[in-house]
Amino acid sequence: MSLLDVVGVSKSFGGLMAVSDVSFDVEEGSIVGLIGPNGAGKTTVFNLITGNSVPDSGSIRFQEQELVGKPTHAIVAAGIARTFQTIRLFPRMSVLENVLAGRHCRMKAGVLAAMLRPPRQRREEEAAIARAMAELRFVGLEREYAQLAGGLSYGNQRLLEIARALASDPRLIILDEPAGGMNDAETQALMHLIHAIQKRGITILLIEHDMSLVMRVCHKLVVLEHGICIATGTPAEIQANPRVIEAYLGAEDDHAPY
Amino acid sequence: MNRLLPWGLTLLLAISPVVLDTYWTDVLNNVGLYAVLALSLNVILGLAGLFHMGHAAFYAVGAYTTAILNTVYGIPVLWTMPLAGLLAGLFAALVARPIIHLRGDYLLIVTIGMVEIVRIALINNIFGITGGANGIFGISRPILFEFKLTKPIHFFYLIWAVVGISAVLFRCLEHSRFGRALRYIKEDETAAAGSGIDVAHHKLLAFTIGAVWAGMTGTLFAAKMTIISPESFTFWESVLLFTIVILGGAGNILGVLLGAFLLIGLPELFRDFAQYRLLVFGAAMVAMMIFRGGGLLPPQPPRYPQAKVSLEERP
Amino acid sequence: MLRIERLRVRYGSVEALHGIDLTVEEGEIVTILGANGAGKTTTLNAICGLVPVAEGSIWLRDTPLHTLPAHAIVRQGVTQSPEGRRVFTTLTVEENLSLGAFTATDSKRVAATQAWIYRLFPRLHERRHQLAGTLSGGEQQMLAIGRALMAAPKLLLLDEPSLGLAPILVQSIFATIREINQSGVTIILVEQNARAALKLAHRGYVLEVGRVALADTAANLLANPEVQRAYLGGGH
Amino acid sequence: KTIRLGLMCPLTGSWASEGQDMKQIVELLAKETNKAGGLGGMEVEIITEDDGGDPRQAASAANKLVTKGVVAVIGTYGSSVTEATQSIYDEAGIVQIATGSTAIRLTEKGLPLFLRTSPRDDEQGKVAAKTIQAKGAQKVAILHDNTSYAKGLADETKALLSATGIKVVFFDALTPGERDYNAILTKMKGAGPDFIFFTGYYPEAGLLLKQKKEMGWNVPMMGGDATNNPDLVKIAGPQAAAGFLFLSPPVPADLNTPEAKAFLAAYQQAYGSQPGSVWAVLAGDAYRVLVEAIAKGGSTKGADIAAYLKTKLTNFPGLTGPISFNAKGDRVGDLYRVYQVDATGAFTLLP
Amino acid sequence: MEEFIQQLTNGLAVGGIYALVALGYTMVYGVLKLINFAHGDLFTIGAYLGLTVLTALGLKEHLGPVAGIGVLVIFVMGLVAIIGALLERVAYKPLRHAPRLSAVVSALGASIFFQNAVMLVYGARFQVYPHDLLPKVVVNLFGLEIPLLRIALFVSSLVLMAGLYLFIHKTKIGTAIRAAAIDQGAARLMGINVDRVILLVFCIGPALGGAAGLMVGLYYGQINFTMGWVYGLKAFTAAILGGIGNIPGAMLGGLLLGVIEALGAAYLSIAWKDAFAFGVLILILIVRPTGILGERVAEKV
Ligand SMILES: Nc1ncnc2c1ncn2[C@@H]1O[C@H](COP(=O)(O)OP(=O)(O)OP(=O)(O)O)[C@@H](O)[C@H]1O
Ligand SMILES: Nc1ncnc2c1ncn2[C@@H]1O[C@H](COP(=O)(O)OP(=O)(O)OP(=O)(O)O)[C@@H](O)[C@H]1O
Ligand SMILES: [Mg+2]
Ligand SMILES: [Mg+2]
Repeated sequence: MSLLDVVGVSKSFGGLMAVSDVSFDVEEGSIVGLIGPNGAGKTTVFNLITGNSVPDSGSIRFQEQELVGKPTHAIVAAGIARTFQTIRLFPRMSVLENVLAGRHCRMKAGVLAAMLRPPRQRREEEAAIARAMAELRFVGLEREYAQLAGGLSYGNQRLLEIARALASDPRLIILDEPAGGMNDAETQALMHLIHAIQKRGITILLIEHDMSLVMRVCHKLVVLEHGICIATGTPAEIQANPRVIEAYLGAEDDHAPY
Repeated sequence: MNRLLPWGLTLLLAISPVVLDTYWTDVLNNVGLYAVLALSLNVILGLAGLFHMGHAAFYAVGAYTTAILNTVYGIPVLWTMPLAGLLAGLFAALVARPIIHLRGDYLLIVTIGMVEIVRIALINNIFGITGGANGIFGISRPILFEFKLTKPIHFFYLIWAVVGISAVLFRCLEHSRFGRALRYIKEDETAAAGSGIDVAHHKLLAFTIGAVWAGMTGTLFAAKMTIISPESFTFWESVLLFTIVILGGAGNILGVLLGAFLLIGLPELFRDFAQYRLLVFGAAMVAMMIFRGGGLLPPQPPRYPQAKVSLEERP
Repeated sequence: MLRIERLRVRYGSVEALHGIDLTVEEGEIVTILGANGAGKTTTLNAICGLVPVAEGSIWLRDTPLHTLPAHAIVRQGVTQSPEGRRVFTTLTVEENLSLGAFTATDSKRVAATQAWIYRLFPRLHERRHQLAGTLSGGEQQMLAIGRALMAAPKLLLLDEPSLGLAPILVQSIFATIREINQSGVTIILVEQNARAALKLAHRGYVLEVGRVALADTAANLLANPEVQRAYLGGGH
Repeated sequence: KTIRLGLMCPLTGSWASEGQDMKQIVELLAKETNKAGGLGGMEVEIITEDDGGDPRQAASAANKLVTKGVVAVIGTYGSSVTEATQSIYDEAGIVQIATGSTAIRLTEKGLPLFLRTSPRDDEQGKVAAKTIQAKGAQKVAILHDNTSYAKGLADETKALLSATGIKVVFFDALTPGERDYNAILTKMKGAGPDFIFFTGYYPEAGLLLKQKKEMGWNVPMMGGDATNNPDLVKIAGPQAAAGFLFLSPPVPADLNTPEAKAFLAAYQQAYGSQPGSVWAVLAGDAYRVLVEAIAKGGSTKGADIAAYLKTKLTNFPGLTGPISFNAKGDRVGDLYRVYQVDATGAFTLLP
Repeated sequence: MEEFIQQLTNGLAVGGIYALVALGYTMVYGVLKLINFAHGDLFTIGAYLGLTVLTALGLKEHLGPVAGIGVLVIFVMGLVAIIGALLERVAYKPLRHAPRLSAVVSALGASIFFQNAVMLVYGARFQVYPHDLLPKVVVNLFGLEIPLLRIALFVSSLVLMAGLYLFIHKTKIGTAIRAAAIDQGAARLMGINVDRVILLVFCIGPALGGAAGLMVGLYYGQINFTMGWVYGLKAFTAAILGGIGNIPGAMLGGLLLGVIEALGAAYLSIAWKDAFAFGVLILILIVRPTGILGERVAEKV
């Protein structure tokens, strides 16, 4: 059964068709990659899924539930968490608090509880912090928990975004260029992390231009060009697809031996 | 040492009306009223970062609720307090709903518009119950446990008790799921929504809570003054509150209290400058801002003593 | 051409660079490698005057750059394609490019440069009236590089120019950098794609937490086992 | 030993010029008293507090005066400002003599220690209605500015006029502090009045006159006592102001009692100008009756001073005419006159 | 109908002034994202300086009305520009890296300071421009009597707006100003001297405000030290209505606000006029959250 079904979605900006009639699905438990040249509409597809923008037509279903028209926070609550292409942390808040932001939608305490602090609220708060620390440990940022997020290096900021997304108990996590700005060694570590996330039973959808990563972790790839889905298949199939090579991969020999 | 300081200051404050004359007690009462108002505005402006320059409107709704209930229906002043808060909160929720998505300066002008509309409505004796420009007079003195509060010293303890309770409650609020949500929104709305926070809902809640508190402060004000008129709820009043919060340190409760002391209390010291008083006041505002651009006591990142780093290394 | 001596930079009370020495000869491509947070960006920003120099000096031939404000450094022929792109989001692509040539006086040459950039990145030409903030990540990266080229710099600083670009473009970007260099522009290149960078560069520096750990020719660095392990991904 | 008298007046804010005149007048008079040997051998000291024209600031100022141990307070300008201080002085047992506070209700509360040298709105309303009738107006436009004073006068006059059969064809409020009242004048013109009564203050009255003239609309206009200020003519220009009627207690220049003449000469000598309005002079009168009451009554106790003023003081020769107070603390006697601006811009008293 | 058109011209006249003040507001906002609450007071200062210069130099006597006014305008704009530049250096520059609202509080402080400084220098009383300064010609336009002065006022606002628009959008320095507004660091990387750009903006904005104050003095005659507060608030409203930071928006917002007020006064209630204007503003913003001409850049994530 597929977890996410994207069916014929389109989105245009002014006269520009950024995404046009794109359909694909994501199987529960799999790792799916969305690739394509710059400006192909990948980030736009992500934004449509997470409610950051609304498709002109088409339907997006998550666990049989229609997502189109729902606000972003409701989509997160439904079980989809994301990271951003340009890092969107809360730079002047601590690392721990950044992760607690992801935990927010699974907590219940309201205003009155916040003011009067009944035991229930305190227990909930403690559990949330423990969970956030666990997520930090999971991505390897536990020791930095009290630092300001803005002072982290670029790569660590990306990891923190992932921890924040994980804290919301997602069924599906979507990552927009998680390896951007990471060197090869760091990318390797990221790869392990992605596998570990999958082991937790979380489905992953990712955009990435680093082919060494994509080809190794993804079960399935979806290729966009000019907003149109030009190919879907396993990494091996895609790598051999002449159209994808021409539009996206290029012919450099560096890419051959994945 | 640092632990003792707040207690020492509280003690000092507690005995001050006994030592001070009525005039200075009254000044402290004004400081207290502004402090509660500023604390409530701080939820909206300091925590959620919403540019709100119309807080006097909520204050007015509360004060007029009390005044009308007391003078027309004879309900004892302090009993009207919950209703004053409730009505102000309701008003805020209704007014804020359609405008809550406005950003920054657009929200600022809308809140200014709101406080002006309220003032104009009060002056024009809306529904025939606000007394127009005259306002409402003859509000009775509050009675607390059969004791009638009349003198500034009586009000001092009432007002500052409210300040204390408010400060504690708001402090708890700040360090909670709700307070954090507001701070996420202040930092980056898109990221907050992307993390699963219902931005509009929380902004609306912030407005409502701030308004409830401002409304209840309105009751205290009406009780203290015994007459209220639209002049007390102008745009300028809102500007003053806004300044207290920002200058004190938006998001820091101690800073906001300090701001109230400085902006309400200090000018009283300048009274002898007479005509130069406001000139000095304006220059001092600029100077203090330049001196500490982030406010006198900028908010401190909250600590989480519950967080524990596990000692075992990651596998 | 460029000489950096004992450069120290502080952010507030935290020191990010603890005394860097670095030289770049006329016509060279020099690459700076280093892990996240090593201080690569900080070094480039110090050269451009975007962060204040706490101690040490930066000389462009005989001009002390560390005493000049950022806008005056540009007039000395130093431009940067910065980390995070920093395009002017609410201006059009074309306006962004024209700002790149803010200091230029020869309008004919500016027009020629612009035409060249449009040939280099046809996508930018397609989108020349679009607001830069609505470009995709990779498109913005192209714009940032193009904008830095508009001033016809003598010294070009590139901070992770391949970030977010599609593989096919990454190849052409590196080819372009070589081309620009061959036209006489000196280049400092910061790249996460260390292998490609070292293949392109003449010399390289490796930064480790604010210090120069290694300085050598690119070929030697490429062969250095320590560099291979730390920056080139042992898997290859 | 000194006797402290408080003066509460607006030294800042919109009414600062009134307050500054009040201060100058009272200080001048106190200096004269002290030169003449003081009050029962004691020197008079004036303690001035700024109320900023704002009720809350006034409440603070009142508390401050109370703590400084004044035996009586003069002031202030503006009914709502005065009202915010009434109970403070009353609870402290201090006599307050208001000077520019005409709202009826101030003396209807029955506060024993409160008096005023200014007249009440209802008196002015009566004179206004009478004058409008005498001018033969049939359709009247009434414009106020939504301050409690102007609104009160407008309401009062409207009620009195409707009893006489004169139609009020227009009744609305402008926003004070603006510059352009053309929209209002255009609307008013559409209602077709043959007489305009504006109950607000002189800055707006001046602009209304000027812009009315520029529209080429020649309808007679009358103002209430808040338009009594020489600046009116400066703002409107003598041509536009010519023919404007206003109600007022006598203006300083028309004060022809010997006391007033001597006072005005002294004021001119001390400050090189004349007081801007009669309201400030009423503060002088408040000072003088206080001194009289303390000197003759021989007590500085609030109750004694008030009792003396209400029962013993009759036809005291004030700067603005004879002064007596009734039991409520209101000044007795018909104070209002009708003035007209002549072609040169001077205020002439109509018989 | 005639009354309607009359009210429309009334509204446009008032709106023209709002627009002029709003232009300066928007200009400063566009670059620093600063709501310069002191702008209204620079407007007041313009009006007072105009009067001082006029009487002190006897411009009208020596140069005749038209040339005299011309010199006066330049004089006043220059003086207010200097004050604006000083204001920027003292009150805003040190706060450039502080939170945005800090500068707003500094601006409020500056506003209080200026207002009281004017009061101390010139006194609390109203001051009045000479009455016979400008010829009171009335032109008959399509059967409507309109004072020439109103038309002149209106036209000069339009000309100023057009000039500013061209300056900001069509010149190199204008593009630099817009760039500095978006990202000062990146602007420096282009070789733009950001400090100087900001200073320039703080000369132009206040100069426009000063010119507006002068025009109000010349046109309405009566000035006082609190006048800037009212006009400043109205102009801010106008700028937001049109879309703040947008020059044609400021013009449109100003004119619209003037017309809304006039029509509100005419057909609803004068006493409720301002409430009506704010109500319309709020409604417009609910429909168009960034004002009528405000840019709607969908924030890309
Ligand atoms: N708000 C917008 N207004 C106008 N055009 C837009 C907007 N958002 C995106 N676009 C355009 O739509 C196209 C798709 O953009 P998108 O960000 O989805 O690309 P992408 O596939 O993520 O590219 P990259 O790999 O470079 O990040 C781009 O050409 C971009 O310029
Ligand atoms: N604005 C800042 N405030 C505080 N610290 C900073 C700031 N910018 C950078 N740093 C710190 O300075 C150090 C060097 O950072 P820099 O950005 O120069 O690294 P880098 O080598 O470019 O890393 P990356 O590969 O992640 O871009 C890091 O420890 C970083 O946390
Ligand atoms: Mg993208
Ligand atoms: Mg970097």
